[in-house]
Formats: sequence, C-alpha cells, structure tokens
Amino acid sequence: MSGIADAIENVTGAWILPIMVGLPLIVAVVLVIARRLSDDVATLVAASTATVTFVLAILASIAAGPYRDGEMVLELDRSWVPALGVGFHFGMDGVSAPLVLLTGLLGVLVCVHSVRVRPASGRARLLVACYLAVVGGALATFTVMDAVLFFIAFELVLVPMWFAIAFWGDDTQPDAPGRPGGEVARRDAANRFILFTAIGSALMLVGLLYVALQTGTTDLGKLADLAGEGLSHDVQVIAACFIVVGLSVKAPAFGVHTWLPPAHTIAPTGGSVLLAGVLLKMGTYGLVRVAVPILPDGFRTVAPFLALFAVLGIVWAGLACFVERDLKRLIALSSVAHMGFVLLGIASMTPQGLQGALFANIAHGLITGLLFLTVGSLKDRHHTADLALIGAGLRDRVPRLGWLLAFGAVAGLGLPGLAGFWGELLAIVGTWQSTGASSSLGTAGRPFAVVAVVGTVIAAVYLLRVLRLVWHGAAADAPQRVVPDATRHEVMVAAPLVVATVALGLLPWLLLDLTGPAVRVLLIVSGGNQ
Amino acid sequence: MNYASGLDTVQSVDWRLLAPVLGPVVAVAAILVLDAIGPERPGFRRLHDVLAVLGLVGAGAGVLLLVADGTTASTLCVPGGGLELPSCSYLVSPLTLTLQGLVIAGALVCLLLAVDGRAAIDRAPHHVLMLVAVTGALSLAGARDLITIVVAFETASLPAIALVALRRDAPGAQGAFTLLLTAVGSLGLLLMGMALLVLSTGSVHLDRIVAALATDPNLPQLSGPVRAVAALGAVLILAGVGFKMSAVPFHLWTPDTYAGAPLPIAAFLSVVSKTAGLAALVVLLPVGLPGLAGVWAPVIGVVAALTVTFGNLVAMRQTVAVRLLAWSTVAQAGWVLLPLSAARPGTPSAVRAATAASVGYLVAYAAASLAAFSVVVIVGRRHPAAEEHSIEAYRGLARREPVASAVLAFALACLAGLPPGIVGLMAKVVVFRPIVGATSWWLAGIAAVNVVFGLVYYVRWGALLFSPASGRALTWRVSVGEGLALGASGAACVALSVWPQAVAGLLPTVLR
Amino acid sequence: MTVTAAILTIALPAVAAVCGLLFARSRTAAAEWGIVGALGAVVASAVEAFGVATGGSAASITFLGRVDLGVGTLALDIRTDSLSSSVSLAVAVVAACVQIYSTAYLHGEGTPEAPIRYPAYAATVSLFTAAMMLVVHADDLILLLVGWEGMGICSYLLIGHHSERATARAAAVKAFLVTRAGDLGVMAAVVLLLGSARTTSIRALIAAAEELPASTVTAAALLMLLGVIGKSAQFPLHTWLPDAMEGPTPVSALIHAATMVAAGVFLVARLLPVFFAADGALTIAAIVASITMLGAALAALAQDDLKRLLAYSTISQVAYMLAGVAVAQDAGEAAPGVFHLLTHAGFKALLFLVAGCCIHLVNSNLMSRMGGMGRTQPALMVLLGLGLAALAGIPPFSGFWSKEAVLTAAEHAAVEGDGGLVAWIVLVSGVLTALVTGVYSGRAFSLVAFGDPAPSEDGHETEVHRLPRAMMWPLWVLAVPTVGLGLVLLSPPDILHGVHVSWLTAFTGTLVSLAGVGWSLTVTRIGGKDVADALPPGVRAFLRDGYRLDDVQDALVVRPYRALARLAHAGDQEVVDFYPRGSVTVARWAGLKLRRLQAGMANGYVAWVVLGAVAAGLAGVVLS
Amino acid sequence: MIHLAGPVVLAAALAGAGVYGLLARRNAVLVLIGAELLLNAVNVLLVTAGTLPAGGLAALSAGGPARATAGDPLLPGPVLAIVVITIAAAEIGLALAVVLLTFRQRGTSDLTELRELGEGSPTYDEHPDAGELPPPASAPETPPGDDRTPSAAGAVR
Repeated sequence: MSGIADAIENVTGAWILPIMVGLPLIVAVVLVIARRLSDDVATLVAASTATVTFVLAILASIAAGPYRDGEMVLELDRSWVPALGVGFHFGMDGVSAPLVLLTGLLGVLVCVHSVRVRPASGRARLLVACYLAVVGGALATFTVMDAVLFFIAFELVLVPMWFAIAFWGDDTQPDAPGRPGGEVARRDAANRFILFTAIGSALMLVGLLYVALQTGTTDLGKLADLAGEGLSHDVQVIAACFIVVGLSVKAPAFGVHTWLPPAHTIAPTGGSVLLAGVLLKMGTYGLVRVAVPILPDGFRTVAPFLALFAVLGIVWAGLACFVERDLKRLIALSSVAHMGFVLLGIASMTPQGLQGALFANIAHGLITGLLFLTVGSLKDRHHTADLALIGAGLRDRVPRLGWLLAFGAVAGLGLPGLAGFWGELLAIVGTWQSTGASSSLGTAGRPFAVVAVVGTVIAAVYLLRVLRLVWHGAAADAPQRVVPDATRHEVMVAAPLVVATVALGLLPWLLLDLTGPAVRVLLIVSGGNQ
Repeated sequence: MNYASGLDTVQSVDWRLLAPVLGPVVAVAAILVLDAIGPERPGFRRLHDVLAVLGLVGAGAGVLLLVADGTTASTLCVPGGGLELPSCSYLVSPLTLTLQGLVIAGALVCLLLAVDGRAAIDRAPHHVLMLVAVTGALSLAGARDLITIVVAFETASLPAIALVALRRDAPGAQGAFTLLLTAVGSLGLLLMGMALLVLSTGSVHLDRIVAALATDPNLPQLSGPVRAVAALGAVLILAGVGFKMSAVPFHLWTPDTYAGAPLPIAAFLSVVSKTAGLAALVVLLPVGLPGLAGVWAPVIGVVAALTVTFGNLVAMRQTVAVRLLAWSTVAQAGWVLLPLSAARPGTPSAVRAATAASVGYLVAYAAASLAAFSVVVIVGRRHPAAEEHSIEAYRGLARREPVASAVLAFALACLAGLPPGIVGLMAKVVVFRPIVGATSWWLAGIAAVNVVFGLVYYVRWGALLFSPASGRALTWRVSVGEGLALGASGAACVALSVWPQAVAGLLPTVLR
Repeated sequence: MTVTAAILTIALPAVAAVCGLLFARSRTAAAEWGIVGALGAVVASAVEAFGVATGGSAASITFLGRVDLGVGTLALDIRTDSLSSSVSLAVAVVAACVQIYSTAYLHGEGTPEAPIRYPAYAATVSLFTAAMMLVVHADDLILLLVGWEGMGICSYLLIGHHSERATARAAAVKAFLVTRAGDLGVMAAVVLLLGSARTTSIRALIAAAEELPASTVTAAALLMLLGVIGKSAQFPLHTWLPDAMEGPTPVSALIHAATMVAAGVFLVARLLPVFFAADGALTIAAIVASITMLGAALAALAQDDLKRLLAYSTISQVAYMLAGVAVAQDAGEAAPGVFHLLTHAGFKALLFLVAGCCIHLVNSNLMSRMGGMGRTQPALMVLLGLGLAALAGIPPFSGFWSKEAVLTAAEHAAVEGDGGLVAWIVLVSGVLTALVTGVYSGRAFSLVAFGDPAPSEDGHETEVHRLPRAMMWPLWVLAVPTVGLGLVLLSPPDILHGVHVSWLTAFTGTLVSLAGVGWSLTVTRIGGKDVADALPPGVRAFLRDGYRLDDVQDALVVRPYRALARLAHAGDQEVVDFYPRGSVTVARWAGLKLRRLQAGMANGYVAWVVLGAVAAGLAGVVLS
Repeated sequence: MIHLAGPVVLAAALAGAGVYGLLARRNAVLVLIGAELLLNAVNVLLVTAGTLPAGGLAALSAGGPARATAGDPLLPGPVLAIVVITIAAAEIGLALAVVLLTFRQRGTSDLTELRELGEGSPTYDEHPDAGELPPPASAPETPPGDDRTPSAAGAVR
C-alpha cells in the first residue's frame, strides 16, 4: 500500500485529485461533441473512462492514507480567483475517501450498465455523457476544500442530471388525481429537481459567504481549524441556518423532500442510481464538511431542529411507503427515511453519530443503488413499476431479479449483518448520547433516539409489504407471466453492490476505521459532544 | 497641467486621456465625409463598416494604452480656489476604463451583428448613430461633473432611440416613441435631481459635491432641510437613470422597444445602453454622493429586489425570444443593482466593494447577453417570423447547428448561473458577497429565490435546443460579421468562466 | 482447536448456504451442500464440545474484527464455553436431521404453480443454522444481534417458503414483524449499553453487571426481555408462532426445537448475571412465563391441527425454560432452563418430524384425518409416543428430568429461596401446565394413533405406503436423546451443575402428567371421541383461536398503522407538497398579472416612471 | 437676491403641468409639450440655483465658510440651464421625426392607437409566429401545471 502511495506521490502528487475529477468531465464533453460516435462505442468509452476514474479514486484513497490521525495527506492548493480568495484547492481525508470510492464504483456500474441496457429513447451517447458529468461533479464536491469551489462543484451536477431526467426519464407515468402523468410528469420531475436544489445551494452560498466574509477565508481546511473562533454565536447561528437549510434540501430532510420521489421515479435507471447513491450524499457530506466543524456553536443551536425534521422524515416517509403503489417511488421515499438517519447522526454531533452518518451514507448508496438497478430492470421488462401491474411471484418468474430485489429489501430494512444496520445503529447511539446541557440535542436527544429505533421497524413493514406483493405469491397471478430474467450483464453490474453490502455489514471496520480519525478531528477541533 | 497663464478658467486638455472617446468621433466624421462625397457604391459601403469598426478598435486601443499606463489622471480641469485642488470634468480611472472597455467590446459585437441586417440599407446613419451613442457612453464613464454627465447621458440615449426607429416600420416607430417618451420623462427627473443638487451644493463638479455633502464630524452638520433637498436630488437622479438600466418601475419600455427594435439594436440596448446607465448611476451615486449612501442604497435595494423579481416572474411567461431576453435583461438589471444596496455612508470600502460587484456582474452579464443575442439575431434573420420568432424556433437546433446551439446554451447557463457557465455562477457569488456582508438577509433571501425563478425560463429555452425537432429545423451559413460576433461573445463567456478573476477582481482599492 | 471448531460451526453452514445458492445447479447438489454444511457443523460442534469439556471453558477470540465507533472500539469476538458448545451441538444435530429429512419431505420439483424451490430452501436452512450458531457463540451483543436478526430473516424466508399460499405470505410477514418489534428492545438495549456501559461485550457486561448503574442495567435487561419475549414467542408477542406453521414442517422442527425460539431463553441464560443485577427483570420474566405456559397449553388442548397443537406446546415449553432460568437463585444457575432447552430440542424436533411424516402420509394437518395410524404405521406411532411422553414429562424420558428440574428450581425458590410470590406462581402454574400438557399429549396420541380417520375430501382413500428412509432415519437419531438425555444427570457436565430433581416434585409432577395422559387416553376407550369435546364449544373456539389475540392486535396495531400510513401518504402530496406547488401557482399567476401592466401606452409607462420617482422621493426625504 | 419660495413654487407648478401633459394627453405632440414644460421647470430651478452664493444651500445652512467651497467657476446653474435648453431642442427634433414616422406608418399620432407591442394591450399578438412553424402538439414548452390560457388578445387576431 505504501509503495503505491509513494509512487503516486512521485508521479502525480496531489494532482491526482483534479485529474480524477477532470477526466470524466472532459470525456463527457468529448462525448457530447463527437456526434459521429455510435452509441456502442460511446458507452464503451464511458465505461472505460468510469473504470479509469474508479482506479484513480482507489489510488488516490490509498495515497491519502493511512488515515490514522485524521490529517489531510493529499492536498493541492493553487490560487484561482484571488479577488474572492477562492483557491483551486483539492484535498482528501477519511471523510471524503469513502464517498469518492462509492462515487467511482457507482459511476462504473452505471456506465457498464449502459453498455448493454440502452434507453428506449436512444441517444445513449449523450446519456452516458450526462452520467460521466454527474460523476465528475460529485467527485469534485467530495474533494474540493474551498467553500466557493464547493458551491460550484455542488451545482456542477445539476445540469447533466436535469438532462438525464428531462430527456431520458420515463414519460409513461400514468395520470393520477392531481398529478398528471406522461411528459408533464417528466418535465415536472426534472424541474423540481433543479429548482429545489438550486434554491438550496443558493441559501447555502449565502451562509458560506457570510462565514467567508467574517473570517476572511474560504479555505475549508483553515475554517475547520478556526472551528468558529472569531465568529460570534449569532453569526454562527445565522450562517448555520442558511447552510443547514440549503444542504437539507439536497439531503433531503423532511419538508423539503418532495422533489425526490418524482425525480427518482422518473429518472432513467442509471440516473436514479446516481441520484440516490451520489447526489443525496452531497448534502450530508456538506453538513459534515462545512457545518459541523466550521460552525460548531451555530450548528449546535440548529441541530435540534435538523434532528426533528430527520426523525419526522424517518417516520413520515416510512409510513407513506406503506401505501405507495409505485415501486420506484417507494424506494425514493424510503431514501428520505434512510437519509433521515444520516441527518440524525450528524445532528447529534457525537463521534458515534457522525460515524453512523458517514457509514449510513455509503450503505444507503450501495443498497439503494442496488434497488434502483433491480427495479429499473423490472421496469424495463414490465413497462411499469406499479406493484399491482408487476404482479406476484417474481421469485419464480425471474429468480435472479427476484433475489436481488429481496436482498436489496432485506438490506434496506437495516438487517444486522448487512451494511444498512451499522449506520442506523450508530446514528441512534449518537443521538442517544447527545443528551445533557453541553450536547447538541439536549433533552430532545433521547426521545429522538427512541423514535428512530421505532423507525427501524417501520422500514421492515413497508419493505416486507413489497416482497409480499411482488416477490412472494403465485406466479400464475401475475398479469405478465413470461418476462426474461436478468441477464448475466445485469447480474454482473449488481454483484459488486451485493458483495459490498455484505462485506460492510460483516466487517464494518473497513469503513469505520477510515472515517473514525477524521471524525475525531472534526469534533475535537469543534469541541463537539464526546 | 499648467494654470500659470492668466486665463485661469481656460481648461487644459489632455488628448491622450480622451483618446477612447475621440476614436468613434473621428470615425463618425470620416463616415459623414464619405457619405457626403461618395455615391452608393458597394465598395464604399464596406468602407463604412470598416471605418466604424476602426473607430471602435481605435477607442479600444486607447483604452488598452491607458490600462497599460496604469495611471489615474484627470483632464478638463478648472482651478480650485485657495487651498482647493482643481476640479476636473473627466477622469481616467480603473472604473472609467473598465466601463469603457465594456462599452467598446459590446458595441463592436453589436456592430458586427448589425452590418448584415437592416442596417445595410441605412449604413451611414446607422453607423453614425451607433458611434455617437457609443461616444456618449464612453464619455459618461469618464465624466465627473453634472453638465458633462447630462450631455454624455443624452448623447448616449438619443441616438439609440433613433436607431430603434431605423427599422422604419410601425413597430419600430412605436418602440422608438415609447423609449423616447420614457427617456424624456426620465430626463426631466434626472435634471430635476441635478438641479436640486446644484441648489443644495452650488456646484456641478462631483468632487466638490462630495466635499459639500461630506458627513465629516469635524465640519458643522448639514441642516435637515438641506440634507433632504440633496437626498431628494439623489433619489430623483436614481429615478432618472433607472430607465436606462431597465429597473422597475422604470422598465416598462424595455420589452416593447426590444420587440420593436432591430435585433442588433436590442442587443445594443441591453448591453451598451445598460452599461451607460450603470456608468451614470455609479458616477453619480457611489462616486458623487457617497455621503448620501444611507438614502440611496436602501432605495436601490428595494428597486433591485422589485426589478429582479418582476423581471423573472414575467420572463417565465414569455414565448417570443426577444421578449424573453428583454424581460431577462430586466431581471439581470436587478442583479446588477443588488450589490449597490450594500453601500453604507462613511465606509468607503463597502461602497467600493458594492460598486465593484455591480460592475463585475455587468461584465459577466454583457458577455452572456451578447452571446445569446448573437444567436437570436442569426435565427431572426432566417426565421419567417423574423424578429418575433418564438423560442419554439430553437427546438432541435442542437442537431442542425451545434456551434450556435452550444453558444446559446452556454450563454443561457451563464445567465442562469449554472455550470458550465461558471462566470454566471461566480457573478452570483460576487453579487451575494456585498449583500451578505451588509447582512441584508431579506435581500439575500429574495435573491436566492430569484436564482430559482431565473432558472425556470433559461432552462426551458436551453432544453428546447436539445429536444427532438418536430418539423423542419433551421440551418444556415453565417456571414462574417455574425460569425465573428458569435465567436467572440462565446469565447468571452468561456474565457471568463475559466478566469472569473476578471469579473470578481475589478476595481482596485480606490473608487473614483 | 476449540475456537477453530467454534468458528467452523458458524462458517461451515454459512459457506454451505452461499455455495448452495450460487453454485448448486441441481436439486441434488443443493441438498448435498446443505447436508454437508450441517454435518460439518455437527462434527465441529462435537469437537468444540469435546474441547470445552476437556480443556476448560470460555475461550474467546476475535472473529469479525474491531470496530471504531468514534469513541472507543467494539470487539466482534466469539466465545466458547459449556453453554455455547452444548447448545450448538443440539442445534447442529437438529439441523442435520432436518436437512436430511427435507430431501425426502420436499421431494420432486413441484408444479409451476407450487414449485419446491429446493436450492433456496436448503441454503436458507443452512443460513439459519449459521445464524443460530452465531447467536450461540457471540461474545458481543451486537454480534449476537447479527445472528438474532439473521434468524429472523431466515424464518421469514422459510415460513413464507410456499409463498403461493396467501396464508404463508401473511404468516411470514407476521413472524418477522412481531419478532422484529421485540427486537427493538434488544436494539434499544444495545444503544443504552453503548451509551452507559461503553461496551456491548458480553464478557465485560457480565463482569461489570454489578458495577453498572442500577437504572441502566434494569432498563437494558427489561429491553432485552422484550426481545426475548418476541423471539421466544412469549405472551403477548407469541401470536406469530402458531401461524408460522405455514412453513414446511421440517422448518417448524428447526424453528421450534433448537434455534429461533430457544434463542430467547439462551440470551437470558447467557446474560443471567445482568438480568440478575436488574431489579424486577427476572420477576417479570417469570410472570410472563407463568402466564404463557398455562395459556399456551390450554390453547394447545383445543387445536384440531397437529402442527398448531405442537406450536402451542412449544410456546408452553419455552415458557418452562424461561421460568427455569427466571427462578434462578444465583447468577450461575441457569441450568434447569438450559437443560429443558436441550431436551426439548430433541423431543420437539422428533415430534415435528413425526408430524411431518403423518402429514406427508395423509396430505393434511388435521388430526381428524390421521386416525388409525397405530395400525398402519406402528413404528411411526412408537416414535410419536416417545416424543409425546417426553413432552408430557413421563419418566424416564428426557422431558421428565428437565421439566422436573424446572419445577424443583421453582419450588426451591418458593420454599427456601427468596423467590416469594412469583416463585409460587411459577410453581403452581407449572404443575397445572403439566396436567394440561399431559391431557393434550394424550389427546394427540389417541387421535392420531387410535382415532378413526375421517374420509378425505377428495374421496379417494389414502394409500398406505412406506415412508422414505431419509425421513425415518433422522427420527431414530432424534429418538435417542428423547429417551436417553436424562442419563446425563448421572454424570452432569459443567453446564448442568445445579440441576436437581427433588423426589417430591418429581412425584407430584409425574402424577399430574400421568393423570392428564390417562384421562385423555381413556376418554376414547369409554366411547368419547376427543377429550377436547369436554370443553364448551365457545370456550373451545376461543382457545383454538389463541384467545383471539390476533383480533386485538389487528385493532390496536395493524389498523391504526394503516390509517396513519394512508394519512402520511396523502399528506405528502397534499400538505408537504403544497408549498412548492403553491409557490409555482403564485409565481405563474403573478407573472400573468404583472405582464398585464404592459399596456402598450407610452405615456402609461411614463406614469409608472413618475410614480416610481414620487415613491423614491418620499423614501429619500424620509431616509435623509 | 430673491426669496427662494417664488421660483420653487413656479418650478413646481411648471413641473406639475408638464407631468400632467405627459401623462394625460393622447396626442403625441401634446405629450411632448408636457415634457418640454417639465424641462423648463428644471431650468427655473437651475437659474435660481445660480443666484445662490457659492456653496449653495449647504453653505447657507451650515452657516459658515467652513463648508463653503470656492465658487464653481462654471456658473453651475445657468450653464446647466443652457445645456438643458439645447438638449430639449435636440430631443424635440428627434421626437418629431419619430412622430412623423409613426404618422406615416399608421396614419395617426394618437397614443391610444399605438399600443400593439404591449403585452397587456388588447391588440397584442401572443403567438406571432404561430402561422409559420407550428409548435408540435406533443411537447408543451411551458412547465407543467401551466394553465396556458391565451390572453384575450390572442383570440382577437
């Protein structure tokens, strides 16, 4: 390992980070420009680019090791816009590395998936270009260390994802009362996505600028070192309000989550995977990277409200899932509940809570990614994601897809031994711990923890309902009995997610050892609850 | 500058400093002479174009020379009495040069766009009017006394009205008349404001006005009524200049005139004219009346908030391309004005930062707006509905005309403040900074909401480019002028995106 | 070696499960993977038991590594001691029997409407075994929870194995959700302990049980008790278990005999010092057990379905185990309960597998359809008799010894210890239950072995045929402990130190049981058809339906939950989404209104300019 | 030196009349005359300013030479007034040209007849290019939820 780290040190230095970010972005532009390229070649190019990016991500995370003391080993800082103090500043530590790896992995899977599974509306070349751009933007978000650059990276994914939803999204949604389907629904979903996120990031920008103006720097590293020093309590609270509200839109917290179900439902399979697996993480990553270390006092004041909305989301979305008919929409709603645990863990401002949040981030990315891949395949075959229309007996009709769905559902309900469990457990432990006068949640911590524990059962309720309706049951009752099972290709794409889910479930230290030191640094510096 | 001669009211003139203003003037003279002596021969017609371009290029060269010089200098000065320094009517400062550069670049693109359109019929008058308007705008950037400002302001305004009327049809006449009437009414307000300022300070030179209205604790305070008169003058000036910026509620002419004007002239109004407006505003308020910032800054805040919201809300309902751009230009004017609301009396750095942000946003806006207009002009010349084509005309354009579509898409991204239009994003950052610095949370909130409002229509238009074409999509070969304008404005957007420092780091430490 | 064997007990079935699922192309291969895994577990646990017996106890080793929690670490260790080795041996033997038995029970490929799905079945059983092994060996509560919930999901899969039946689907979901609701307790206890004790290591908790704050220990113990009640199907969370009979019969044997339901009791036994340190936790456990054992026994009495009868008997017997642990007088004395667990594993597995054979023969679960097997299947009936005798606690069968050990412990606690009223309740309830158990055991035997078979509904007579060998061999294997496990008391191993059987209690218990058995067996001799006929019809139906607790559950939990869910779903659209949709509507409306200002009249525009100037002027004068 | 009140009242009266003319007249030429009145009000103010001592009202009120700057050698008020007169002349010239153009095109100089460019005008054409490139029916160009009621104007044409 150290040999690889040294080699990277010699060859690229910290430039590996911008290279890793830039490669998919540049190839995306090339794919858009290269109009003569056939879809076959284009998807292959995208798949190989994503693979190279993933390899770079792996190399970078090795080089950024050994993550023992939470220091940032891999760092690059160049001036870019001196007038605003904005630097071309990249860095990677234990908080970034898992997300970078997750993004790289999902990028590969999504692009490889596109090699064989093509969108119905054609133009796969442009679709994979969108995917690559999203991956590049997300990687940028996870590795930049400058507040304004972070804002830009945050916005970078908007346009490609908007295109993916607006042009390759599902325009066959049926009309529902008060919710027209078809093209209108697609456009609505795409617009909701971009508008919600944009207002979120605008509010976040206001908060970031306020901090930057008060401290005179936009360097996230320096700001974290200051840990709110020189910022009065009021300033911190105001800034934290803006930043937390802005980021919760992306996370999404309850109340500002209504963009998510349509976006995930309408988006093409790969888009849903990236949305759930990568984009949602940007919000929570922002909270961990920006709000907690930089505005400890302010965040402490805001945290109970964030936690309240997180808990509300866990319960509310879980309940709503129970009567949802559309499978994709259901999984999207369940994301709100799952991200609620992440938000709760962050709001606790305890090491366990943050560990849990970071773990749950990754776990949710893997599990929901898997679920969206599977449901996407089901939808391609049945031309609907309506539970009633997919029909019963998937385990007999399409055993591979059926088992993937069952595995995803079981992982999604937070079964111990699979990845989903640890994040939820630690987030709850952190919330329980965050009690008392000096903690972020105070007297609310314990009630929130109790409600969150109940939330774990709610997840089981709705996911078992799904299995009962479509996985179980007599195949003879299904409206469409004969549909092809998952191809080897689809299984191959899903397999890494299954393996990673099991591996992280049984060996959680794979991830927790990476984030642990960084979390301690974040919280010790900011005097968080110990 | 030698005042030793007995004729101490005769002003010395430093022609070098005036070079940017004189470039177009010389070209105007040359074109007029050519028009007088030359018959309508094809070769001569191209010569008109070349002369006009040369005039602008000459002005640009003058600006570049002065920038390279790096000095801040004045000319057209009158001597001060006693201990006072001389007061000057024309100042070359970074502010002046930035605005002049912007005007020249914008005018050049508009001229290139215009030469193959309707202007081809009225070449000489068109070029002359445009160059005169540019002259006005250029001198406005350097003007530092009320008289020069008024003259320059009108020199920039009146020819623009005539340019609109050059379309020579009913909508053109109507658009011109609408603009004219608004301009006249506003001129009345502007002059009224200036008269009140002269009344209260007894001076037309800005440096003297600054001194007279200074809130220096060592001086006896101004009495309330006098302050009120000056304050009234300040806000009336704001009201009088507002129309040129298309600020609400002085904006109503904008969509009508844009729709009635030839498209390149609409572009001219949206960039050059607006720059002139900002130049007048900046020169009169932050430079001329910093002591009254407590009065005009809140008013600008309200106007800006109204402008950006109003513009965006109505732009969402537009279908005609040029009207959409007109309303977007209203909204963008609001963005330009927003930072000025952060100016506070007694804190020169805040006033400077606010002004720098305003001008910086204008630079970003100008590049993006010109790029968008270039494409609209090109489409307008080939579409059956001409100037009034709706944005449906752009459906599926990306497949047939990838370059123009890319430029338009990029420009819209810049206007919306979405990546890859980094410059737009940075411009938003630049605008938010002073507002946040002044802790005007209500303005910050309105601005944040308007980021989203803006996205709606820019994204809608951008999406059309990439939607599958239903019937026949346009396709074309662009002329040299169009190509140059398209390329230059597109390149400017990209360049500024790579190097946003040009937008963010405009004015050095002193605002003069 | 002991430790390696312990790891293998977990790993072999787990690997067998994964391989069986991934690589088994045929039914045979899948069966082989399952059997190999289970037999491997038998060997490994035998080696482990031998190692523990000879080499001393409580070796502990890192298993899944150490977890950085941000504050402190968590060691995912496993341990071997006499408790884990004995239980794991029982689990392995039962699992192996079940795997072998299943190859014959679930024969063929099934029909497209009702496929057999053997590979999935065998793999799930293997995984189930592995999960239970993990529970048995875990030295950390969270690791235990992994196995605990792993069993939960496996039970879900197995109960719902015949998912083409709606009842099976419902039962599977119910089983998982009810136990999961109980598991909330364990999860909450883990959270609590991680917070207060900073550890979930079982060893550390046992060692520190006395030093921890009393409130923490009490709360944690009570919460864990909730999990125990759910997993071990004690009142009031027992409702899933009778429904779980929808699973294939061998699965019932697995769930009821050694794995899932026993896990709850195992947890209490494992953490007995912690429960001991907690005020009232064991008292509550004892009361719950007392209620459950008698209530379930009565319900068993009224069943017509052989499997449901056995299911209620399991609930009742597990309550015995829990009571046996709960009346312990010192922290080391879980022995009677654990002993009953081991004996019960043997005879209940036997009973279920026999029941499976009966069902296999007549294609029905109803005892009324099985009558007369005493003539047609004498060997099977001998085995049934052995199992039921052990269940009823007839000497010298294994159940007798363990049950009397529990009653002795209760008596000991009531008379000599400080068990007080609770111990008396347990004792009285236990003796009464022994009577009822005798009655229903006898009833079952008389109905199945001697009764007249009712004609089958489809008319044709059940043909008499030999049972396959794969179904009979496991029965004989299980009959050995059923008959002989009491012998271990002659030379009790570590784990059974503390098991006493007092003569008085044994005599009373035997008498009562025999009375029950005798009554029900003689009823048929004197012309009665069924001893349960003695119950008034209303009471019988009430008991048969498990006291209608399902209806209570439905009214208190299921329906309110559905209503809430509908509310949330509608609210998501109508309430939460109102403001974005509202703002879009307002923005569009405003845009429409504002553009109407654009009246086209030039001097109208100037009017706005003047208006603006006036407003600005006023503001300017005010602000100056 | 005359009292300030007189000229200021005169200026106010002129301005009021001018604004009235500017807003209330329908004939373009009359409207322009209103504008001229407004400019002349300014001139009155400017000339008045010229009569004040150096430093204007500020110097008067602050009561002392401390604030009084040296007199502006440009005679600010009168010079500006002359400039205004010149500008007004130029403006009127341009305005009449535009009115003439309008009259030629439309045969009227009545402002109420000249308003079809306004979006709120009854004669505004909502979809000017509808005839040439019909928009496809499948894809509405506006976001969902659009109650695309064509304005009354759209129906008229």
